[in-house]
Amino acid sequence: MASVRTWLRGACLGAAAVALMLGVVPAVTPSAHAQGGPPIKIGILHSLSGTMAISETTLKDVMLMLIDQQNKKGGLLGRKLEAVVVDPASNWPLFAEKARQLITVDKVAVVFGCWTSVSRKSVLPVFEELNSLLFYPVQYEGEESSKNVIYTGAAPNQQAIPAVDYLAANEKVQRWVLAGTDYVYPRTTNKILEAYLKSKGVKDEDILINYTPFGHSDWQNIVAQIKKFGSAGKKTAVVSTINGDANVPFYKELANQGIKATDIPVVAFSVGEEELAGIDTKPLLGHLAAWNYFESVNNPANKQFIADWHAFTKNPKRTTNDPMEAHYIGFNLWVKAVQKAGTTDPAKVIDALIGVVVPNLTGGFAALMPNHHITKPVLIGEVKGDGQFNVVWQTPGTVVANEWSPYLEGSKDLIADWRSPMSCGNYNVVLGKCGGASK
Amino acid sequence: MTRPHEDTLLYLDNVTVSFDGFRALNALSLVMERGEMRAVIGPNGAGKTTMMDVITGKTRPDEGAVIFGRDTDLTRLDEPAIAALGIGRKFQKPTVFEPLTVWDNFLLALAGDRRPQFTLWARETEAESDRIEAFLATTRLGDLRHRRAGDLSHGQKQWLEIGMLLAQDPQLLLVDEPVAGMTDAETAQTAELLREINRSHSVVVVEHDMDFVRALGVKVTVLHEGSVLSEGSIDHVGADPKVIEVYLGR
Amino acid sequence: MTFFRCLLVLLVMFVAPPAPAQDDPFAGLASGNFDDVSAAIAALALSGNPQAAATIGALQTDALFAGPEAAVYIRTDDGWVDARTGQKAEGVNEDDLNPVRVNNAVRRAIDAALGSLNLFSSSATVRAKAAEDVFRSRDPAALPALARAIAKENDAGVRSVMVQARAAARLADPASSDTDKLEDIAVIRARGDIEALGLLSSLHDQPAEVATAAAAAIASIKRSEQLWSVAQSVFYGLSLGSVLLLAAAGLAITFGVMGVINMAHGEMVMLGAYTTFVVQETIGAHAPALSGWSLPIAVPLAFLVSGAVGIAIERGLIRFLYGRPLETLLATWGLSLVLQQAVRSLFGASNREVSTPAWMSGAAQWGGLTITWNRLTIIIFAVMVVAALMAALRYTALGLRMRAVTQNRRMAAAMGIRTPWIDALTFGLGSGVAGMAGVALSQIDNVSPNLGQGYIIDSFMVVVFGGVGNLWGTVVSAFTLGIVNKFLEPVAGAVLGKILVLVLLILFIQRRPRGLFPLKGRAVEA
Amino acid sequence: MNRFAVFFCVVAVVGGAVTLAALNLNTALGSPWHVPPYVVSLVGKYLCYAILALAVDLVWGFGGILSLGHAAFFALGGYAMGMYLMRQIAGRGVYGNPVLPDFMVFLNWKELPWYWHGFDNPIFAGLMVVAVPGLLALVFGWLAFRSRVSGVYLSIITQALTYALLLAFFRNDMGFGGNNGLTDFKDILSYPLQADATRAGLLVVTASVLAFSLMLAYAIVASRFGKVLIAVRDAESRTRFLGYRPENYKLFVWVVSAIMAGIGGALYVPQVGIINPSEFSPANSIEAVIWVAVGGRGTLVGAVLGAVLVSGGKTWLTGALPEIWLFALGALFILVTLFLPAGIIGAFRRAPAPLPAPEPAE
Repeated sequence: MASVRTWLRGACLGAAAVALMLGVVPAVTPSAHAQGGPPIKIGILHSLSGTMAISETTLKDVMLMLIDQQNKKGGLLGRKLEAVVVDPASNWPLFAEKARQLITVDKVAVVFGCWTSVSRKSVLPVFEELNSLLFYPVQYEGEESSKNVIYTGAAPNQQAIPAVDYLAANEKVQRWVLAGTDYVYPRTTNKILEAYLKSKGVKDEDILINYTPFGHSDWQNIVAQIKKFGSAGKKTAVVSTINGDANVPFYKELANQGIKATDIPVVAFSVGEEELAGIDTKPLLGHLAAWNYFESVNNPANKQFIADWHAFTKNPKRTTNDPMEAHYIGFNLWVKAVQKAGTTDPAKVIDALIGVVVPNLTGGFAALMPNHHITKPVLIGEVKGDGQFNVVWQTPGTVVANEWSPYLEGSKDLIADWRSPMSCGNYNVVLGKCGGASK
Repeated sequence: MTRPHEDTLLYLDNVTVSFDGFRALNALSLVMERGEMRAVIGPNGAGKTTMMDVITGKTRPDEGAVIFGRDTDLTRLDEPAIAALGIGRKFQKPTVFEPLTVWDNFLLALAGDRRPQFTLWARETEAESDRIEAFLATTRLGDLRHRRAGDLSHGQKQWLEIGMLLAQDPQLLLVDEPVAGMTDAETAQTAELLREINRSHSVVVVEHDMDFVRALGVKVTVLHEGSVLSEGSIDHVGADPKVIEVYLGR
Repeated sequence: MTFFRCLLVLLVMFVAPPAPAQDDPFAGLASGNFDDVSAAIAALALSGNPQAAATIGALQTDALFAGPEAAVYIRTDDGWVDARTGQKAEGVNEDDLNPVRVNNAVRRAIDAALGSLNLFSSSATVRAKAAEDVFRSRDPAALPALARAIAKENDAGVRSVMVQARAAARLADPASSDTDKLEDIAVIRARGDIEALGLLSSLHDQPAEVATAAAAAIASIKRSEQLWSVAQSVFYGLSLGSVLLLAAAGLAITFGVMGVINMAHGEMVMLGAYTTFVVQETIGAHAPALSGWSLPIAVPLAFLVSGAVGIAIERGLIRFLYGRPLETLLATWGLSLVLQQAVRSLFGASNREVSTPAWMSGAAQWGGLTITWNRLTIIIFAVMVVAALMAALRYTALGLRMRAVTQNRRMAAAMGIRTPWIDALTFGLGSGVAGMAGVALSQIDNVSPNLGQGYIIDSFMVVVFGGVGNLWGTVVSAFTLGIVNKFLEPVAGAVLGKILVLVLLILFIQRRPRGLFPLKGRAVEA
Repeated sequence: MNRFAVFFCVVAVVGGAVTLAALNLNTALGSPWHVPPYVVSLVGKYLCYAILALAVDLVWGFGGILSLGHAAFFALGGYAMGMYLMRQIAGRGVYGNPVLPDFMVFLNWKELPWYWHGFDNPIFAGLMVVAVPGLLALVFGWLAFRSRVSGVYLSIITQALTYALLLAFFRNDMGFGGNNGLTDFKDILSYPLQADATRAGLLVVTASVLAFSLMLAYAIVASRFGKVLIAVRDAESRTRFLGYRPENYKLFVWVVSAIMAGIGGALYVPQVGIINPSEFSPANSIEAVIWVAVGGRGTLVGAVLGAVLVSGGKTWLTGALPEIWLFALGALFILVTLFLPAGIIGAFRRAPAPLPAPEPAE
């Protein structure tokens, strides 16, 4: 009973807070409804230099394209949209500084940005303090739900677990190498996968976990080790959470040591069209990737998107990838929510966002759930000779994100629900209160 | 290890140094008395500077011993420890502390506590100022006391360095080519200065300039290929056929 | 053709249950379902249809398309061909067609279907590869074909692979006799590589005698594997060392000999890699026949490009900063930012693909040693570059002048050597060598604007560890660091291994402050 | 570097910080005099960089030790502070664990590693801010200076040091949060970090520490110790023949500088809200050297000026010219070294007195 009472109290407080905000905010932004007002500013917080520029520059470009398209459609609420681009230079404290600058100096209505988890963690307190809104487009480790962040990338259960299921069912894999870069996303994903595989009866000796530093470029021993691990007489697969720069040398080594997908398939969660652009994929035929979008998806909306992208960048070879689709979805979600709320005020848009549904590029729909994550289909693709992926399997419908993994001890009792009255990112269903695990 | 006799200040015993097979010093032995001034001459590569390096601890010999005073083996000590024993050295190229003033150069050279925990808190004392004034007078740099040492002329730097050597108050001074690049007048003054110093200190002078050595009028050691070729008065060594061959024969 | 028929008949006896689309395997191919496609491939192989080989071959090269009403077409250079009839198909609208997609299961079915046929190919390499495929698939169905192929085979090498394949297939066949199996285990044991280990480990439910023999064979292979692994680690170490050496060789000139702390050295390497990319693209566009040669062509060009940029840097920047090594460090750091951003603006931020020519792909097995061709090529290339560099310094007039200038600038000038030009050329030489390193690195690493950043710290470590000013020191140091790293890695892990190497390096510099091979003599001491 | 410049700088730093803080707290949002909190935390960050720059100038400008790894001490101080702030979260993390930081909870750590104990106590944490960089500097410096590692060799091994620490802190097994580092801090000494007053307070504290460091550094270099240090910088072997032990002088100033950098890092963390291994990256250390070079090596005040100007320029350029700002920054470094060899302060000196080149690699 106590827990119910606490819940009620929390709910009341939450409702009161929302009411308070509703009461206060219009006074601050009286012109929100005015037609043809000054342009609506949109912050773009992606690294254009430094180590992450390689991935993030494209996302800046796709945002510019989406804003441009919206302006051609007449803008939003009768106002033009205006992009404010800054370069946080792959420097995590600079992300926080730039976020604060965008929100307080440039007064942007919303920010689209970040790639790495650490950059998101760095800006998170800023967005929460200033009650602003961030759309985060990259697949990540989960274990987070903030009121001020909309996660349009996949949580582990929207990418990793279906991929493992696919390999176990279709390739009869019994032995698993979990290879990753030593940072939080691979660590968490591998923790979840390890727990998941063990729950499916995989033994300890059939799981090999290996971590390498960022930008690891000499993969000779590790690939040889994988080969050796795969020679124990059981079908073996590699689940790779190797990050960014390290992938090219990894795949080159795989190709050279002759590890074929028909022998030891590698399924990757961080390798998309953009990464493959740096590799000759002919020796890698059949290695896999799990994403929520592939450029090769055959669908009118996607064809249109690709055509627009090529026209916008004036480069018919520019690839598209999963985080770009995430920004596409995120941007449309935001536009729809702003139209619904009739204002760009983040506090109201955040409330309006939940439940908004927009089409994705794979022929389905993305809905923003109360946990601030979106529903996504999971696609498994095999590498083709031309650097694209061939979709070989797809979840029948879309998957809802488990922002808190049920396979982790600390988070198995947590849920997030940003609707009032609960309005909590880490609600403990056992204790019945907001604010963390039961210990 | 035996010392030749009681008054010996410095005794190099059979010292050998080689660099990559090249013997810079070859079983060099040399004895110096307390209060003596000795000129060391020799052609390029004879081992003069290496000898100084060995005495001051910069280079460790492969073989042999260097005994200072009663029974201190210098080869076991490093430069600051040797300096603390009372051996001062002036380099061939004048090296003074260029960004510091003349005054500060003397201040750093003055005998005293060299440890950081002292210098961190040290204030200039009356006694120190007096002594610096005295050295300024000796080296005729009084008017330049507040100038940066780097702004001095070549000869002034040489004197400053010799003055700093005196300020250290060493028992033995090693002076490497003190008159290189000096005018004749400056050379004469320097010879005068060295003789004056020799009244209270033992001195080793390494020099090329024969006139200067003659002007000093002291015992001369001629080095050749890392060993002593000849020793004696300037006239004695000047008449030595081996010396003539080495200096003139090629 | 009779062999082919026989084989197909035999396959019928062993192959898995018939697929639903057996009546018309082509319809199965057009079904869009991977299981049906796999079944259709097997069925097509059995059907004796003369179009079977062409169709399966087209599937392998992504040239098979499915149209409406289960039509199946092959795309050829002269247009569309109906897969069923082999006739030219008219009026095919490409928009109606979908490629027949392939996944790993289909790929295995293709390999199995084509593999057995190729046992009788006229080319020895194709036969060997086919035998290897059978060895991997361990398919008992291939046994009769193998038996005939072995009987017919004249090439001893191919024959031994076929024997191994037969052993693998017989071991997987519950019908084989124990005597055969014991003999087979001996064959596999003799093969002794990682595939053999995998095969032996996968044997289950064998008679006691066979199981014992298998266990003994596994133990024996593992023992020899352990011995080989030392050699393998040495190879890995040499390979890593050669990469370090390439990256550091240019620096050994600019930093080691000239004393210029060039923080933009990594960018010279990057320029070399991008030159390789441009060369490859140009050749691909204008002279596709030469595309296998793009790397050798890129080597001198990369040398020239990076060398020219190096000379420009020396003339435009560094010559004003001689005698101020730390200012040089700062200015070249600024320069490296500019160069990175310039390349990013020019080529985009993402990776560029530099493909590996066929002669550098794959690996050779030598006893228990796997030697990848690209790594071996890079080792040889590194040694050649350094040898050429040493020869250039020692025997050419330019080298003589360079040494003269670095040893005694004033004297060299007095002798009529134009020292400013020698400085520029020396710097250009070091930069050019870095550019050549870039060609090699494009084969194993990302070609991105950040490429150089990853090597700059390692390069300085190598030069300093070896002893500044000593090219031999750099060589020894690069290979030492490479090998130490590769022996530490399996024990301590990749990250800890690298940290350990760094800590050892710091401690080593304390012991020997001038590196492995310090320059001695009074000139240095003064 | 004279008394007046230092005095002026101290007054400017402290006075400026107090004014900013006062304008931030005591003016209304719409007032033209209002200083937004964004500026307060930005200036606070610059001043932390200035402390690091000062530390670099002390060893490089006066001791001739070019450290390409000083950011390591900065980051270590930052981590010590970060660990304290992490322990302060206590139970308010997303998992509500009363002891373990969030990153340990989701990596399934069961208990706090031993080296995290004590950091809940601000005094202990403060001690560690000083002790960890200080001890590392002591051990490293004792080894390096005793064996007379100098010049580029020393620069390269300082770089190796910070690179090794970078790799080590990236490892999740180390228990410092891996790549994500430590973040999501709530409060410091029970003051909420997101409050304007706390920010303003931190700014004033940082300014005071910078002022104190500046005065301390000035006191050191103006003493007889400082003269010996300059002598060591320009003619190390000469000082040995005078009987000084350069290694002891270098070691002292090296440790002082490391501690200074550590304190700078400790103040930096609560103001930017995150500490992670990229602070160890060699590029950061090089950037600190560049601040000093731009401002003027061996001038103390120049280091402060350089840090603030270059960081300020970076803030402005990354916003104003996001696509090409690296060109501008790179060009700035090149132009400064070519045309202002003695830095900005040096350019304003009466007589051009470029620093003599240090001894060639010994």
